[in-house]
Amino acid sequence: MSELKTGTFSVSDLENVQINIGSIVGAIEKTAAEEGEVGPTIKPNISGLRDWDYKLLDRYNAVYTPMCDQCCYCTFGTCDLTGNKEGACGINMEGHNAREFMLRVITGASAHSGHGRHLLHHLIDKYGADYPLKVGQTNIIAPNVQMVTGKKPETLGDLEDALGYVEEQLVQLLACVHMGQEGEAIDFESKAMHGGMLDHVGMEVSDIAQISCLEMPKADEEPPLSEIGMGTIDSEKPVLLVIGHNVAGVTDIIDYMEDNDLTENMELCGLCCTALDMTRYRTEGGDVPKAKVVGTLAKELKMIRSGVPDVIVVDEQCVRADVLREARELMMPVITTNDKIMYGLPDRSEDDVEDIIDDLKSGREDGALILDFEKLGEVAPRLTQEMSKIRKEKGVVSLPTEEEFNELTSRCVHCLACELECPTNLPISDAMTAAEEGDLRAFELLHDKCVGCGRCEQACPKDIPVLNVIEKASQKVIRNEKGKVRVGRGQISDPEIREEGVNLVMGTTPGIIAMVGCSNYPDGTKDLYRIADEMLRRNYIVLMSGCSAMDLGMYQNDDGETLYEKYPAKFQKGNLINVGSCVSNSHITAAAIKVAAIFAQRNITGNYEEIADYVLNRVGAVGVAWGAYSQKASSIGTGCNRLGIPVILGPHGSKYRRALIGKPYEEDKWKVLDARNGETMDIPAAPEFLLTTAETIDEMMPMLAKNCIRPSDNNMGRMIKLTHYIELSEKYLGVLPDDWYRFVRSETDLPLARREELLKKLEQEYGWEIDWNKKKIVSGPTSKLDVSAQPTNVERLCKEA
Amino acid sequence: MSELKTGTFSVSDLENVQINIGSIVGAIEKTAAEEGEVGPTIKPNISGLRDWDYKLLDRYNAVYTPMCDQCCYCTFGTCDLTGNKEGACGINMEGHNAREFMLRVITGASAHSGHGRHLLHHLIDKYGADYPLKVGQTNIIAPNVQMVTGKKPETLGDLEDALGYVEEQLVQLLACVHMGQEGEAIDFESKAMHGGMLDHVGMEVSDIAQISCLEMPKADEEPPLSEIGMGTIDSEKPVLLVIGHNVAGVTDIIDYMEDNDLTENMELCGLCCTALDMTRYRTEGGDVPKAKVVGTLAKELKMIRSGVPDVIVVDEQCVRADVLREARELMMPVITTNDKIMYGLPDRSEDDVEDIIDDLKSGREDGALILDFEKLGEVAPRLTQEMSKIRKEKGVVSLPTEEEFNELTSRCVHCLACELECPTNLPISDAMTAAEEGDLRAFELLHDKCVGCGRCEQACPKDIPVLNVIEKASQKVIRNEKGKVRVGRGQISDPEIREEGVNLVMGTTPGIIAMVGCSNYPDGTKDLYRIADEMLRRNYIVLMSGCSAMDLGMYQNDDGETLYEKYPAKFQKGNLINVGSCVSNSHITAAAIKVAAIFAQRNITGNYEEIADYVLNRVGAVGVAWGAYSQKASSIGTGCNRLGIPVILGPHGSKYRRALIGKPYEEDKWKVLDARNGETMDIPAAPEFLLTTAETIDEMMPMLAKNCIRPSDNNMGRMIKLTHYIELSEKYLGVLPDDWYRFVRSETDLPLARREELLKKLEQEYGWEIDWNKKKIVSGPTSKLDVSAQPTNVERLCKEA
Amino acid sequence: MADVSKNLKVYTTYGPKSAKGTKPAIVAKMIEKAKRPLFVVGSDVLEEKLLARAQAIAKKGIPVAATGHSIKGFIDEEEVDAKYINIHFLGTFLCDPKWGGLDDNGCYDLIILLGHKKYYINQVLSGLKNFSDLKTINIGRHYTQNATMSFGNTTPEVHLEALDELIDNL
Amino acid sequence: MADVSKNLKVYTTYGPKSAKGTKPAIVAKMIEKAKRPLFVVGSDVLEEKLLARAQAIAKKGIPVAATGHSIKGFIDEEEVDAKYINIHFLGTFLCDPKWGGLDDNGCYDLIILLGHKKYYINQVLSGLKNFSDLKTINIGRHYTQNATMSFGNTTPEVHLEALDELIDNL
Repeated sequence: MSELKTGTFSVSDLENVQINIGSIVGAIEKTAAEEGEVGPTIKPNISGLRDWDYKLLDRYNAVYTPMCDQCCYCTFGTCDLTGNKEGACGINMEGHNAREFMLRVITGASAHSGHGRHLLHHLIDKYGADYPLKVGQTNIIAPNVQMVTGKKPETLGDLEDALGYVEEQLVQLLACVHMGQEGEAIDFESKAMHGGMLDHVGMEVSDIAQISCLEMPKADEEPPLSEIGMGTIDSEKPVLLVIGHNVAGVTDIIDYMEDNDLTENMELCGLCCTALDMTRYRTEGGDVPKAKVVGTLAKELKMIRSGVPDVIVVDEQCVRADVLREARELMMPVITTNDKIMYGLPDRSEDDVEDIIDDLKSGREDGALILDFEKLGEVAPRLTQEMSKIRKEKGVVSLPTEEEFNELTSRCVHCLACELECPTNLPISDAMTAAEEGDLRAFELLHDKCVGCGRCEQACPKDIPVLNVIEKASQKVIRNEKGKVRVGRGQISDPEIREEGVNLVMGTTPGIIAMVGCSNYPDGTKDLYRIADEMLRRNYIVLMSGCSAMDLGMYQNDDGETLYEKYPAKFQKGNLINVGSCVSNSHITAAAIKVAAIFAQRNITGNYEEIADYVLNRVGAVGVAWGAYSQKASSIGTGCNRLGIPVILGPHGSKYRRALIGKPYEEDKWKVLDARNGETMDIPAAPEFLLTTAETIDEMMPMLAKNCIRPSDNNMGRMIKLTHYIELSEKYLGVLPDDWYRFVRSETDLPLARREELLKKLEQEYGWEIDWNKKKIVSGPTSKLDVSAQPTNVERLCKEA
Repeated sequence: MSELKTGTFSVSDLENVQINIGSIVGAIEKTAAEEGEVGPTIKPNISGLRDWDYKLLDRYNAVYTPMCDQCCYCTFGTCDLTGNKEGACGINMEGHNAREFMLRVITGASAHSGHGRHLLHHLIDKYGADYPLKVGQTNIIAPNVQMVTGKKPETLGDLEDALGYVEEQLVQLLACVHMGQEGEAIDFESKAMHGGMLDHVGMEVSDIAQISCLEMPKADEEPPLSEIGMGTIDSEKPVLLVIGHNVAGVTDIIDYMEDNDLTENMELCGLCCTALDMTRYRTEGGDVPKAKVVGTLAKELKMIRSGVPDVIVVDEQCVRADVLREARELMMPVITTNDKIMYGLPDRSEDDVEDIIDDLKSGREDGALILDFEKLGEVAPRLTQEMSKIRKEKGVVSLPTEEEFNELTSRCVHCLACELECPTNLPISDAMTAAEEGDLRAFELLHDKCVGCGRCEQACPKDIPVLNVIEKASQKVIRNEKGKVRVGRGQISDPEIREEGVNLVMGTTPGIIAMVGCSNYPDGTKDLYRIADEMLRRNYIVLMSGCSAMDLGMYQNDDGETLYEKYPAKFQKGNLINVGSCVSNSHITAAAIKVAAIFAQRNITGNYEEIADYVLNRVGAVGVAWGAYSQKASSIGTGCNRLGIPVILGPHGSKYRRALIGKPYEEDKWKVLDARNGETMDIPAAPEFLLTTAETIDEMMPMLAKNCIRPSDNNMGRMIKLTHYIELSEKYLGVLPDDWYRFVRSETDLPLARREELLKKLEQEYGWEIDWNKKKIVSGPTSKLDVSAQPTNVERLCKEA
Repeated sequence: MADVSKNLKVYTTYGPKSAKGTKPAIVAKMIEKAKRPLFVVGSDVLEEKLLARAQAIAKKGIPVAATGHSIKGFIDEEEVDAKYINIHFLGTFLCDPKWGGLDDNGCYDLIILLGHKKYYINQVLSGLKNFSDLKTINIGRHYTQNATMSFGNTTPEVHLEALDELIDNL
Repeated sequence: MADVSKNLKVYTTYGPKSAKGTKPAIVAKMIEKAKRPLFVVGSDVLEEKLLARAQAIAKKGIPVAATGHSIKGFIDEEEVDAKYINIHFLGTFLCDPKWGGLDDNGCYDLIILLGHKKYYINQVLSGLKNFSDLKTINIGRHYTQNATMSFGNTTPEVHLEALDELIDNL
């Protein structure tokens, strides 16, 4: 085959030439021109959206809380940077922490887009590059991809272009982590924002690829429910446990089980997002999920230690590094299926199925690496059947007996080492004391609060397997861990956006609360339930994803109902949506982008800045990563931030090292332009941060309501939002908030039922002038009510700037 | 324009269709099939070369020396891993350190390939994608690219395919850094190897792109010499200083200066690899370099503090983070030119040249970001002219006066804080004492040993600007810092390989010593001179690159000659070569690959394992990164390691956290197969490590000779190598090495001059049986001499395995 | 006398700089000497016995920044000047010399902390340690490396005793 | 008496575990008690005054691992059992229970270190601390966190005095 070189060819010259079209498709420039209007930033490079970032960072300052005072990147070091000192390369504490934060963001983004690349290779192999993307009722198949890369993907193959861009940019950013690159914190911040944006493109690619190929629900308004919880697993049956985030290989297991009538004879259950995605597999149209969800990362060690699984299959991300070591103790073979996690196991991908099964069931090998999914599909379920028999025969036990339990609790010397080592400083010592006295309630409480990390055991000078003690004590609770989680639905459809968009933008739907992130909650999983229930009752739209979506399904109200059963699942006020797994988080930003596209008719193609500006000023959405934990959570959050969506983290989130916090007392920072004429408008400080932490759910409740306020609210919307802010503050903090009056532009913004009382306060406490006859505010507010104003932070978008 | 989708098209159907050929070229699969033989690993993914890595790691064990006992990646942490404890995610100290090492490797690889991507975009923009690659007399334009990706690039555009692969893989590796990915250290090690291999592809792309377009020397056997040293800069003229690694923008400055007859009126000088590459620009064919080299990173702060530069232009990599802060103090405007380093400066790329110059010379702005190189080309030299006048008028002074100097040295309270903070623990306090007494020699000595990091100043409780004191005291020495460095020549040509390959493989040229890496020497720069001179006199080929290449040129012998002047520059025994800048390191691995390709006629295309196996067993090369420092050095070294080239680091290199060290006492590890028949052969422990450190040059000398020994040496080669090993050990350690006898297979392996003496030792000390009549060894040796044996570690390469 | 100045063991470290161990009497003296002290309480202060002590300290005339939802414990208290603020915001503002304080009367010069999650307050203090010159004293139950001074790790009983001693000395 | 057990200040830290400060007399006792001590010297030991002490210690019958090029200082000494080895190799082998020692007589149980670059030996010790149970004592002039025990940071004079005291006690 000869090669085409650059040049001008007439097609007739190309007789008898075979062009390998398959590999060309991705390379043909689908110039955005075809798509109509085009924005100025197609595939922006690192500096492409720096102006926008600087606007955000000018108002929302980077606040650093280092996790370590030293830098150990290069061999000039370690350098002590305490007190913002400079290290050997001249970097100071601010710069280094900004860099560290960026590194964590791009690590998260790489996890998602690396996952996407793996999945895409696999799906293109299986379905072909021209397999059409199908994500439900929408004209905007991939809002993030289109906004960032300027291209509309239509086939699997089209997604390669977007991933190629993401990969190129991520490498540019990783290059910046090198010694002697960026010197100023603010430019590391802009780079972190860039990484966050890329993350949403990578996530979107991953999720729409699998939605399209794997018959997952497609913008389904009522996807089925799936069982969740350790209590739902029938341990009498052979149990196959899968752990991770990449469902590619698991689909082969499901198919094999169905083809061989194994579905009823064994349990297939999963931890983390692979579990969520398993339940999405072939449930398009409402089919029953093919597997059960055990729970989140926090259940990994607990589930293994329970001794219930007979075989473990892992893929990638959020898989404990000690799975093999732990499973070995309990005779559970481990199969690794992805080159990101290989555990040093022998590669059996090319070997005979019988040989593999034989080596594993005989115990000659602890586990195997199988990169061939068809082989995996057969080996895993068959091995599970075999191991179940063997393990039952051998009487493999895991948790301590009653007797051992008593010995263990009395062995505790109450040195508190476990508590000080525990990420959450849980009162283990007191629970030991109580248990010794026969009271297991303290341990049952710990079971929920415990993130299952096992550091307590590493710290214990008496070698007490603390986690086993907790789990043993909580057997009753665990047996009742039976909940429901709604299967992930993917995107929000165009009709839904069309209907609900106006309410969101005008503020009559008070806001969107998106609960994402990991299960590293400061005070147990029930808090999620409290947040969601409170906000749903107040008609907020609540979006869930990933670990949060799972944990929310673990709690039942007094009627035995989970919130998924209690609330409907449309994109509509008072509805509760599970978008899906970790990579489905892209649909949350996508929803905001689609509001701009569909409701406001903004061009999104290559038009990041305008859309982010729109979202920041008009879409009342707040992200919550209450159990913030992994690097992915930092990249998801940062991607939201660049798009103008504020995010609240739980207290552990302070360990991301940096927040983005505004200063309401800096008056000059709270201004926007009116796009109609370029005039400056005062706005209240909302959102008052892009990334911050809260200590408790009670503290966060009013923060949620307050930070759904946007400059563009009409008076009905502002009134509703302010009402919730005031009510939540009074309910959870017991006080009227200090700054409630700052959100009042006119008397119509005031909560209807309390208008008179609040007008009085405005007069007496804040010196505003009130016309009591008309019950109107005469003077006082700093921001004006002008429903037709078009708030923007971007000068070029103003008509007469 | 309509889109071509996947499918089969007959060309005649495509009437009236315009195909955008330009963007297709890169995508057309140049299947390696066309290139003749193809190896099994075209574009290997993470697990693609795992078997090979495991072979290496089985013999060369990963040895961890953590820089920190904690992990602070995620918000479950910080976790204390001391004593190989497990953290919250289950990772232990080994796993975490392997991960940390891998992260540093891919950071280095990203710096190089990110640099390559930037450069390639720029050069394609300027020269077109079909611009032919020209690297000198060779049929293998890009050995690393061809070996790894299975493709032979011929044009600039072809390089994009290789970079795309590198970027995809680097993102896969960064994904593995995420919490909950790889759990076992050994697989992180294999991933690190992968990153190192990718690095050499990325470097090669970068360097051959610039060699081709920028008229750099092309495998030149005698490139010109360039001036080097702070003493060569005429500070009376306006001085423009460039810092970094990416010469793209600087070429525009050079062109502008020439076009406007500024060359004689001002000094253009550079620090780090940008400086080296400046001297390569348009010196193809022997032209005089267009600029001077100041020196390495270690000179950055010193050069700025000297007050000599009038304007500073920075690009990327190894640029101190405090350049802007330091330059501000001395009224030197700073221009950033690359989005990897922007220092928070306003983007003036779109602004008028006059406005930019005006804002900078008036001091209204400290600096500017200019991403438009044409504009940069004009602004930088013009501004330099202006600033020179202004700064002279204002009498900007930098270093302390005599009086201030005396005050400063007497202010010292000798608390030793500076010494303990100094990366090298230099005796600053004693030098202060001596200086107080009028003796500056101690400071002059420090000036060479000091890496110019400035940590001493951060530590000083008395706020003494220690570095200024050192520099002031060393003015006499600095004025004499005038050396020569040979301009980087790029690749080794095919004819050179053809001629010298046989000597190298048979061992009659005792070995290649490749001195790479940064200027973080444990005992000053002169050590480099000592190594090179010693090995050159012994007929080793010495290859230099990057910072080492520069520092070597700073030393003159008693005749006032640098080694570059003393030794010729062919690829031939006893020759001294500078391949070029940091990215030119790829030519060192390329030389080894080419020996396999040209001398041994091995197919290299997609054939990594076989080539690495060849190099490990037959090519006696040792890398030295004596000043190991940046993350790039770790990736360069690791890329060498995977290819079977051992690397020795200076003591600071221990802070890379891990070494790869063999255990000579584990006898079963020192065996290879004979490819002729698959039989096992005993080999001596050489190379006995892939990565280790040495404390001093004296210690390293015999290590160099010993680790050039290869199983394939014929008896002449072995004799020569052993002679050097023994001589160097006796010369530098004073002893006959303990293990010299292990390298003896027959009496012909013994150094000729000492055969009898050594035979006696073999008999008396080691119990070997000697036939004294024939002066032959009868029994004793563990490895056999068989010159036609074909040592290999790869079973499949054996004829009858 | 409750000796809370011992057991400064850290389970992980931020770097070489660590809070000094301190005693109730010393803390009392420092508060006396401070011009603008601020008592920053977290939600864990709502535990009954701790709350009583916190209220008592507040009643000595030290303004209270009630973080988390701790303000609930101070609403109906006479003589207590307490305001809600998010601790991460507070940490940010405290590094800003332009901040007017909770009452617009200017910056604080001494921060006393009680009732916070250890890992959380240690992070907030990491910011203050690195980016301000503010003196911070944690009188909570766990040693926090990033404060200027801190009580050591203690049992709840010893801790309450120490707080009582502090109150007596104010 | 030279008090080298003070000034354990670290300028950067590896983590919460740190070498105990120690005194010459204690070191002497530990060497006495050890079954297989090994005296590991680095190239800085070649400085004249230090070398004299190192030789004196070696002559007390402790086998010497001479790292760097320090072997030069022990070649012609009687009663000294010194062998060259690279310190990074030595650190590796010491973590391997299968290693036979420099003389094939088995593993060591106590490592005494002198004359190394601080940053380098601290790294090697980091490996031993994390991956072996070996006791290590640095009697060099700088406090090294990663040893089991270490002299503190001292002046050269005090350091020599301490070494003399150690020799006297052996």
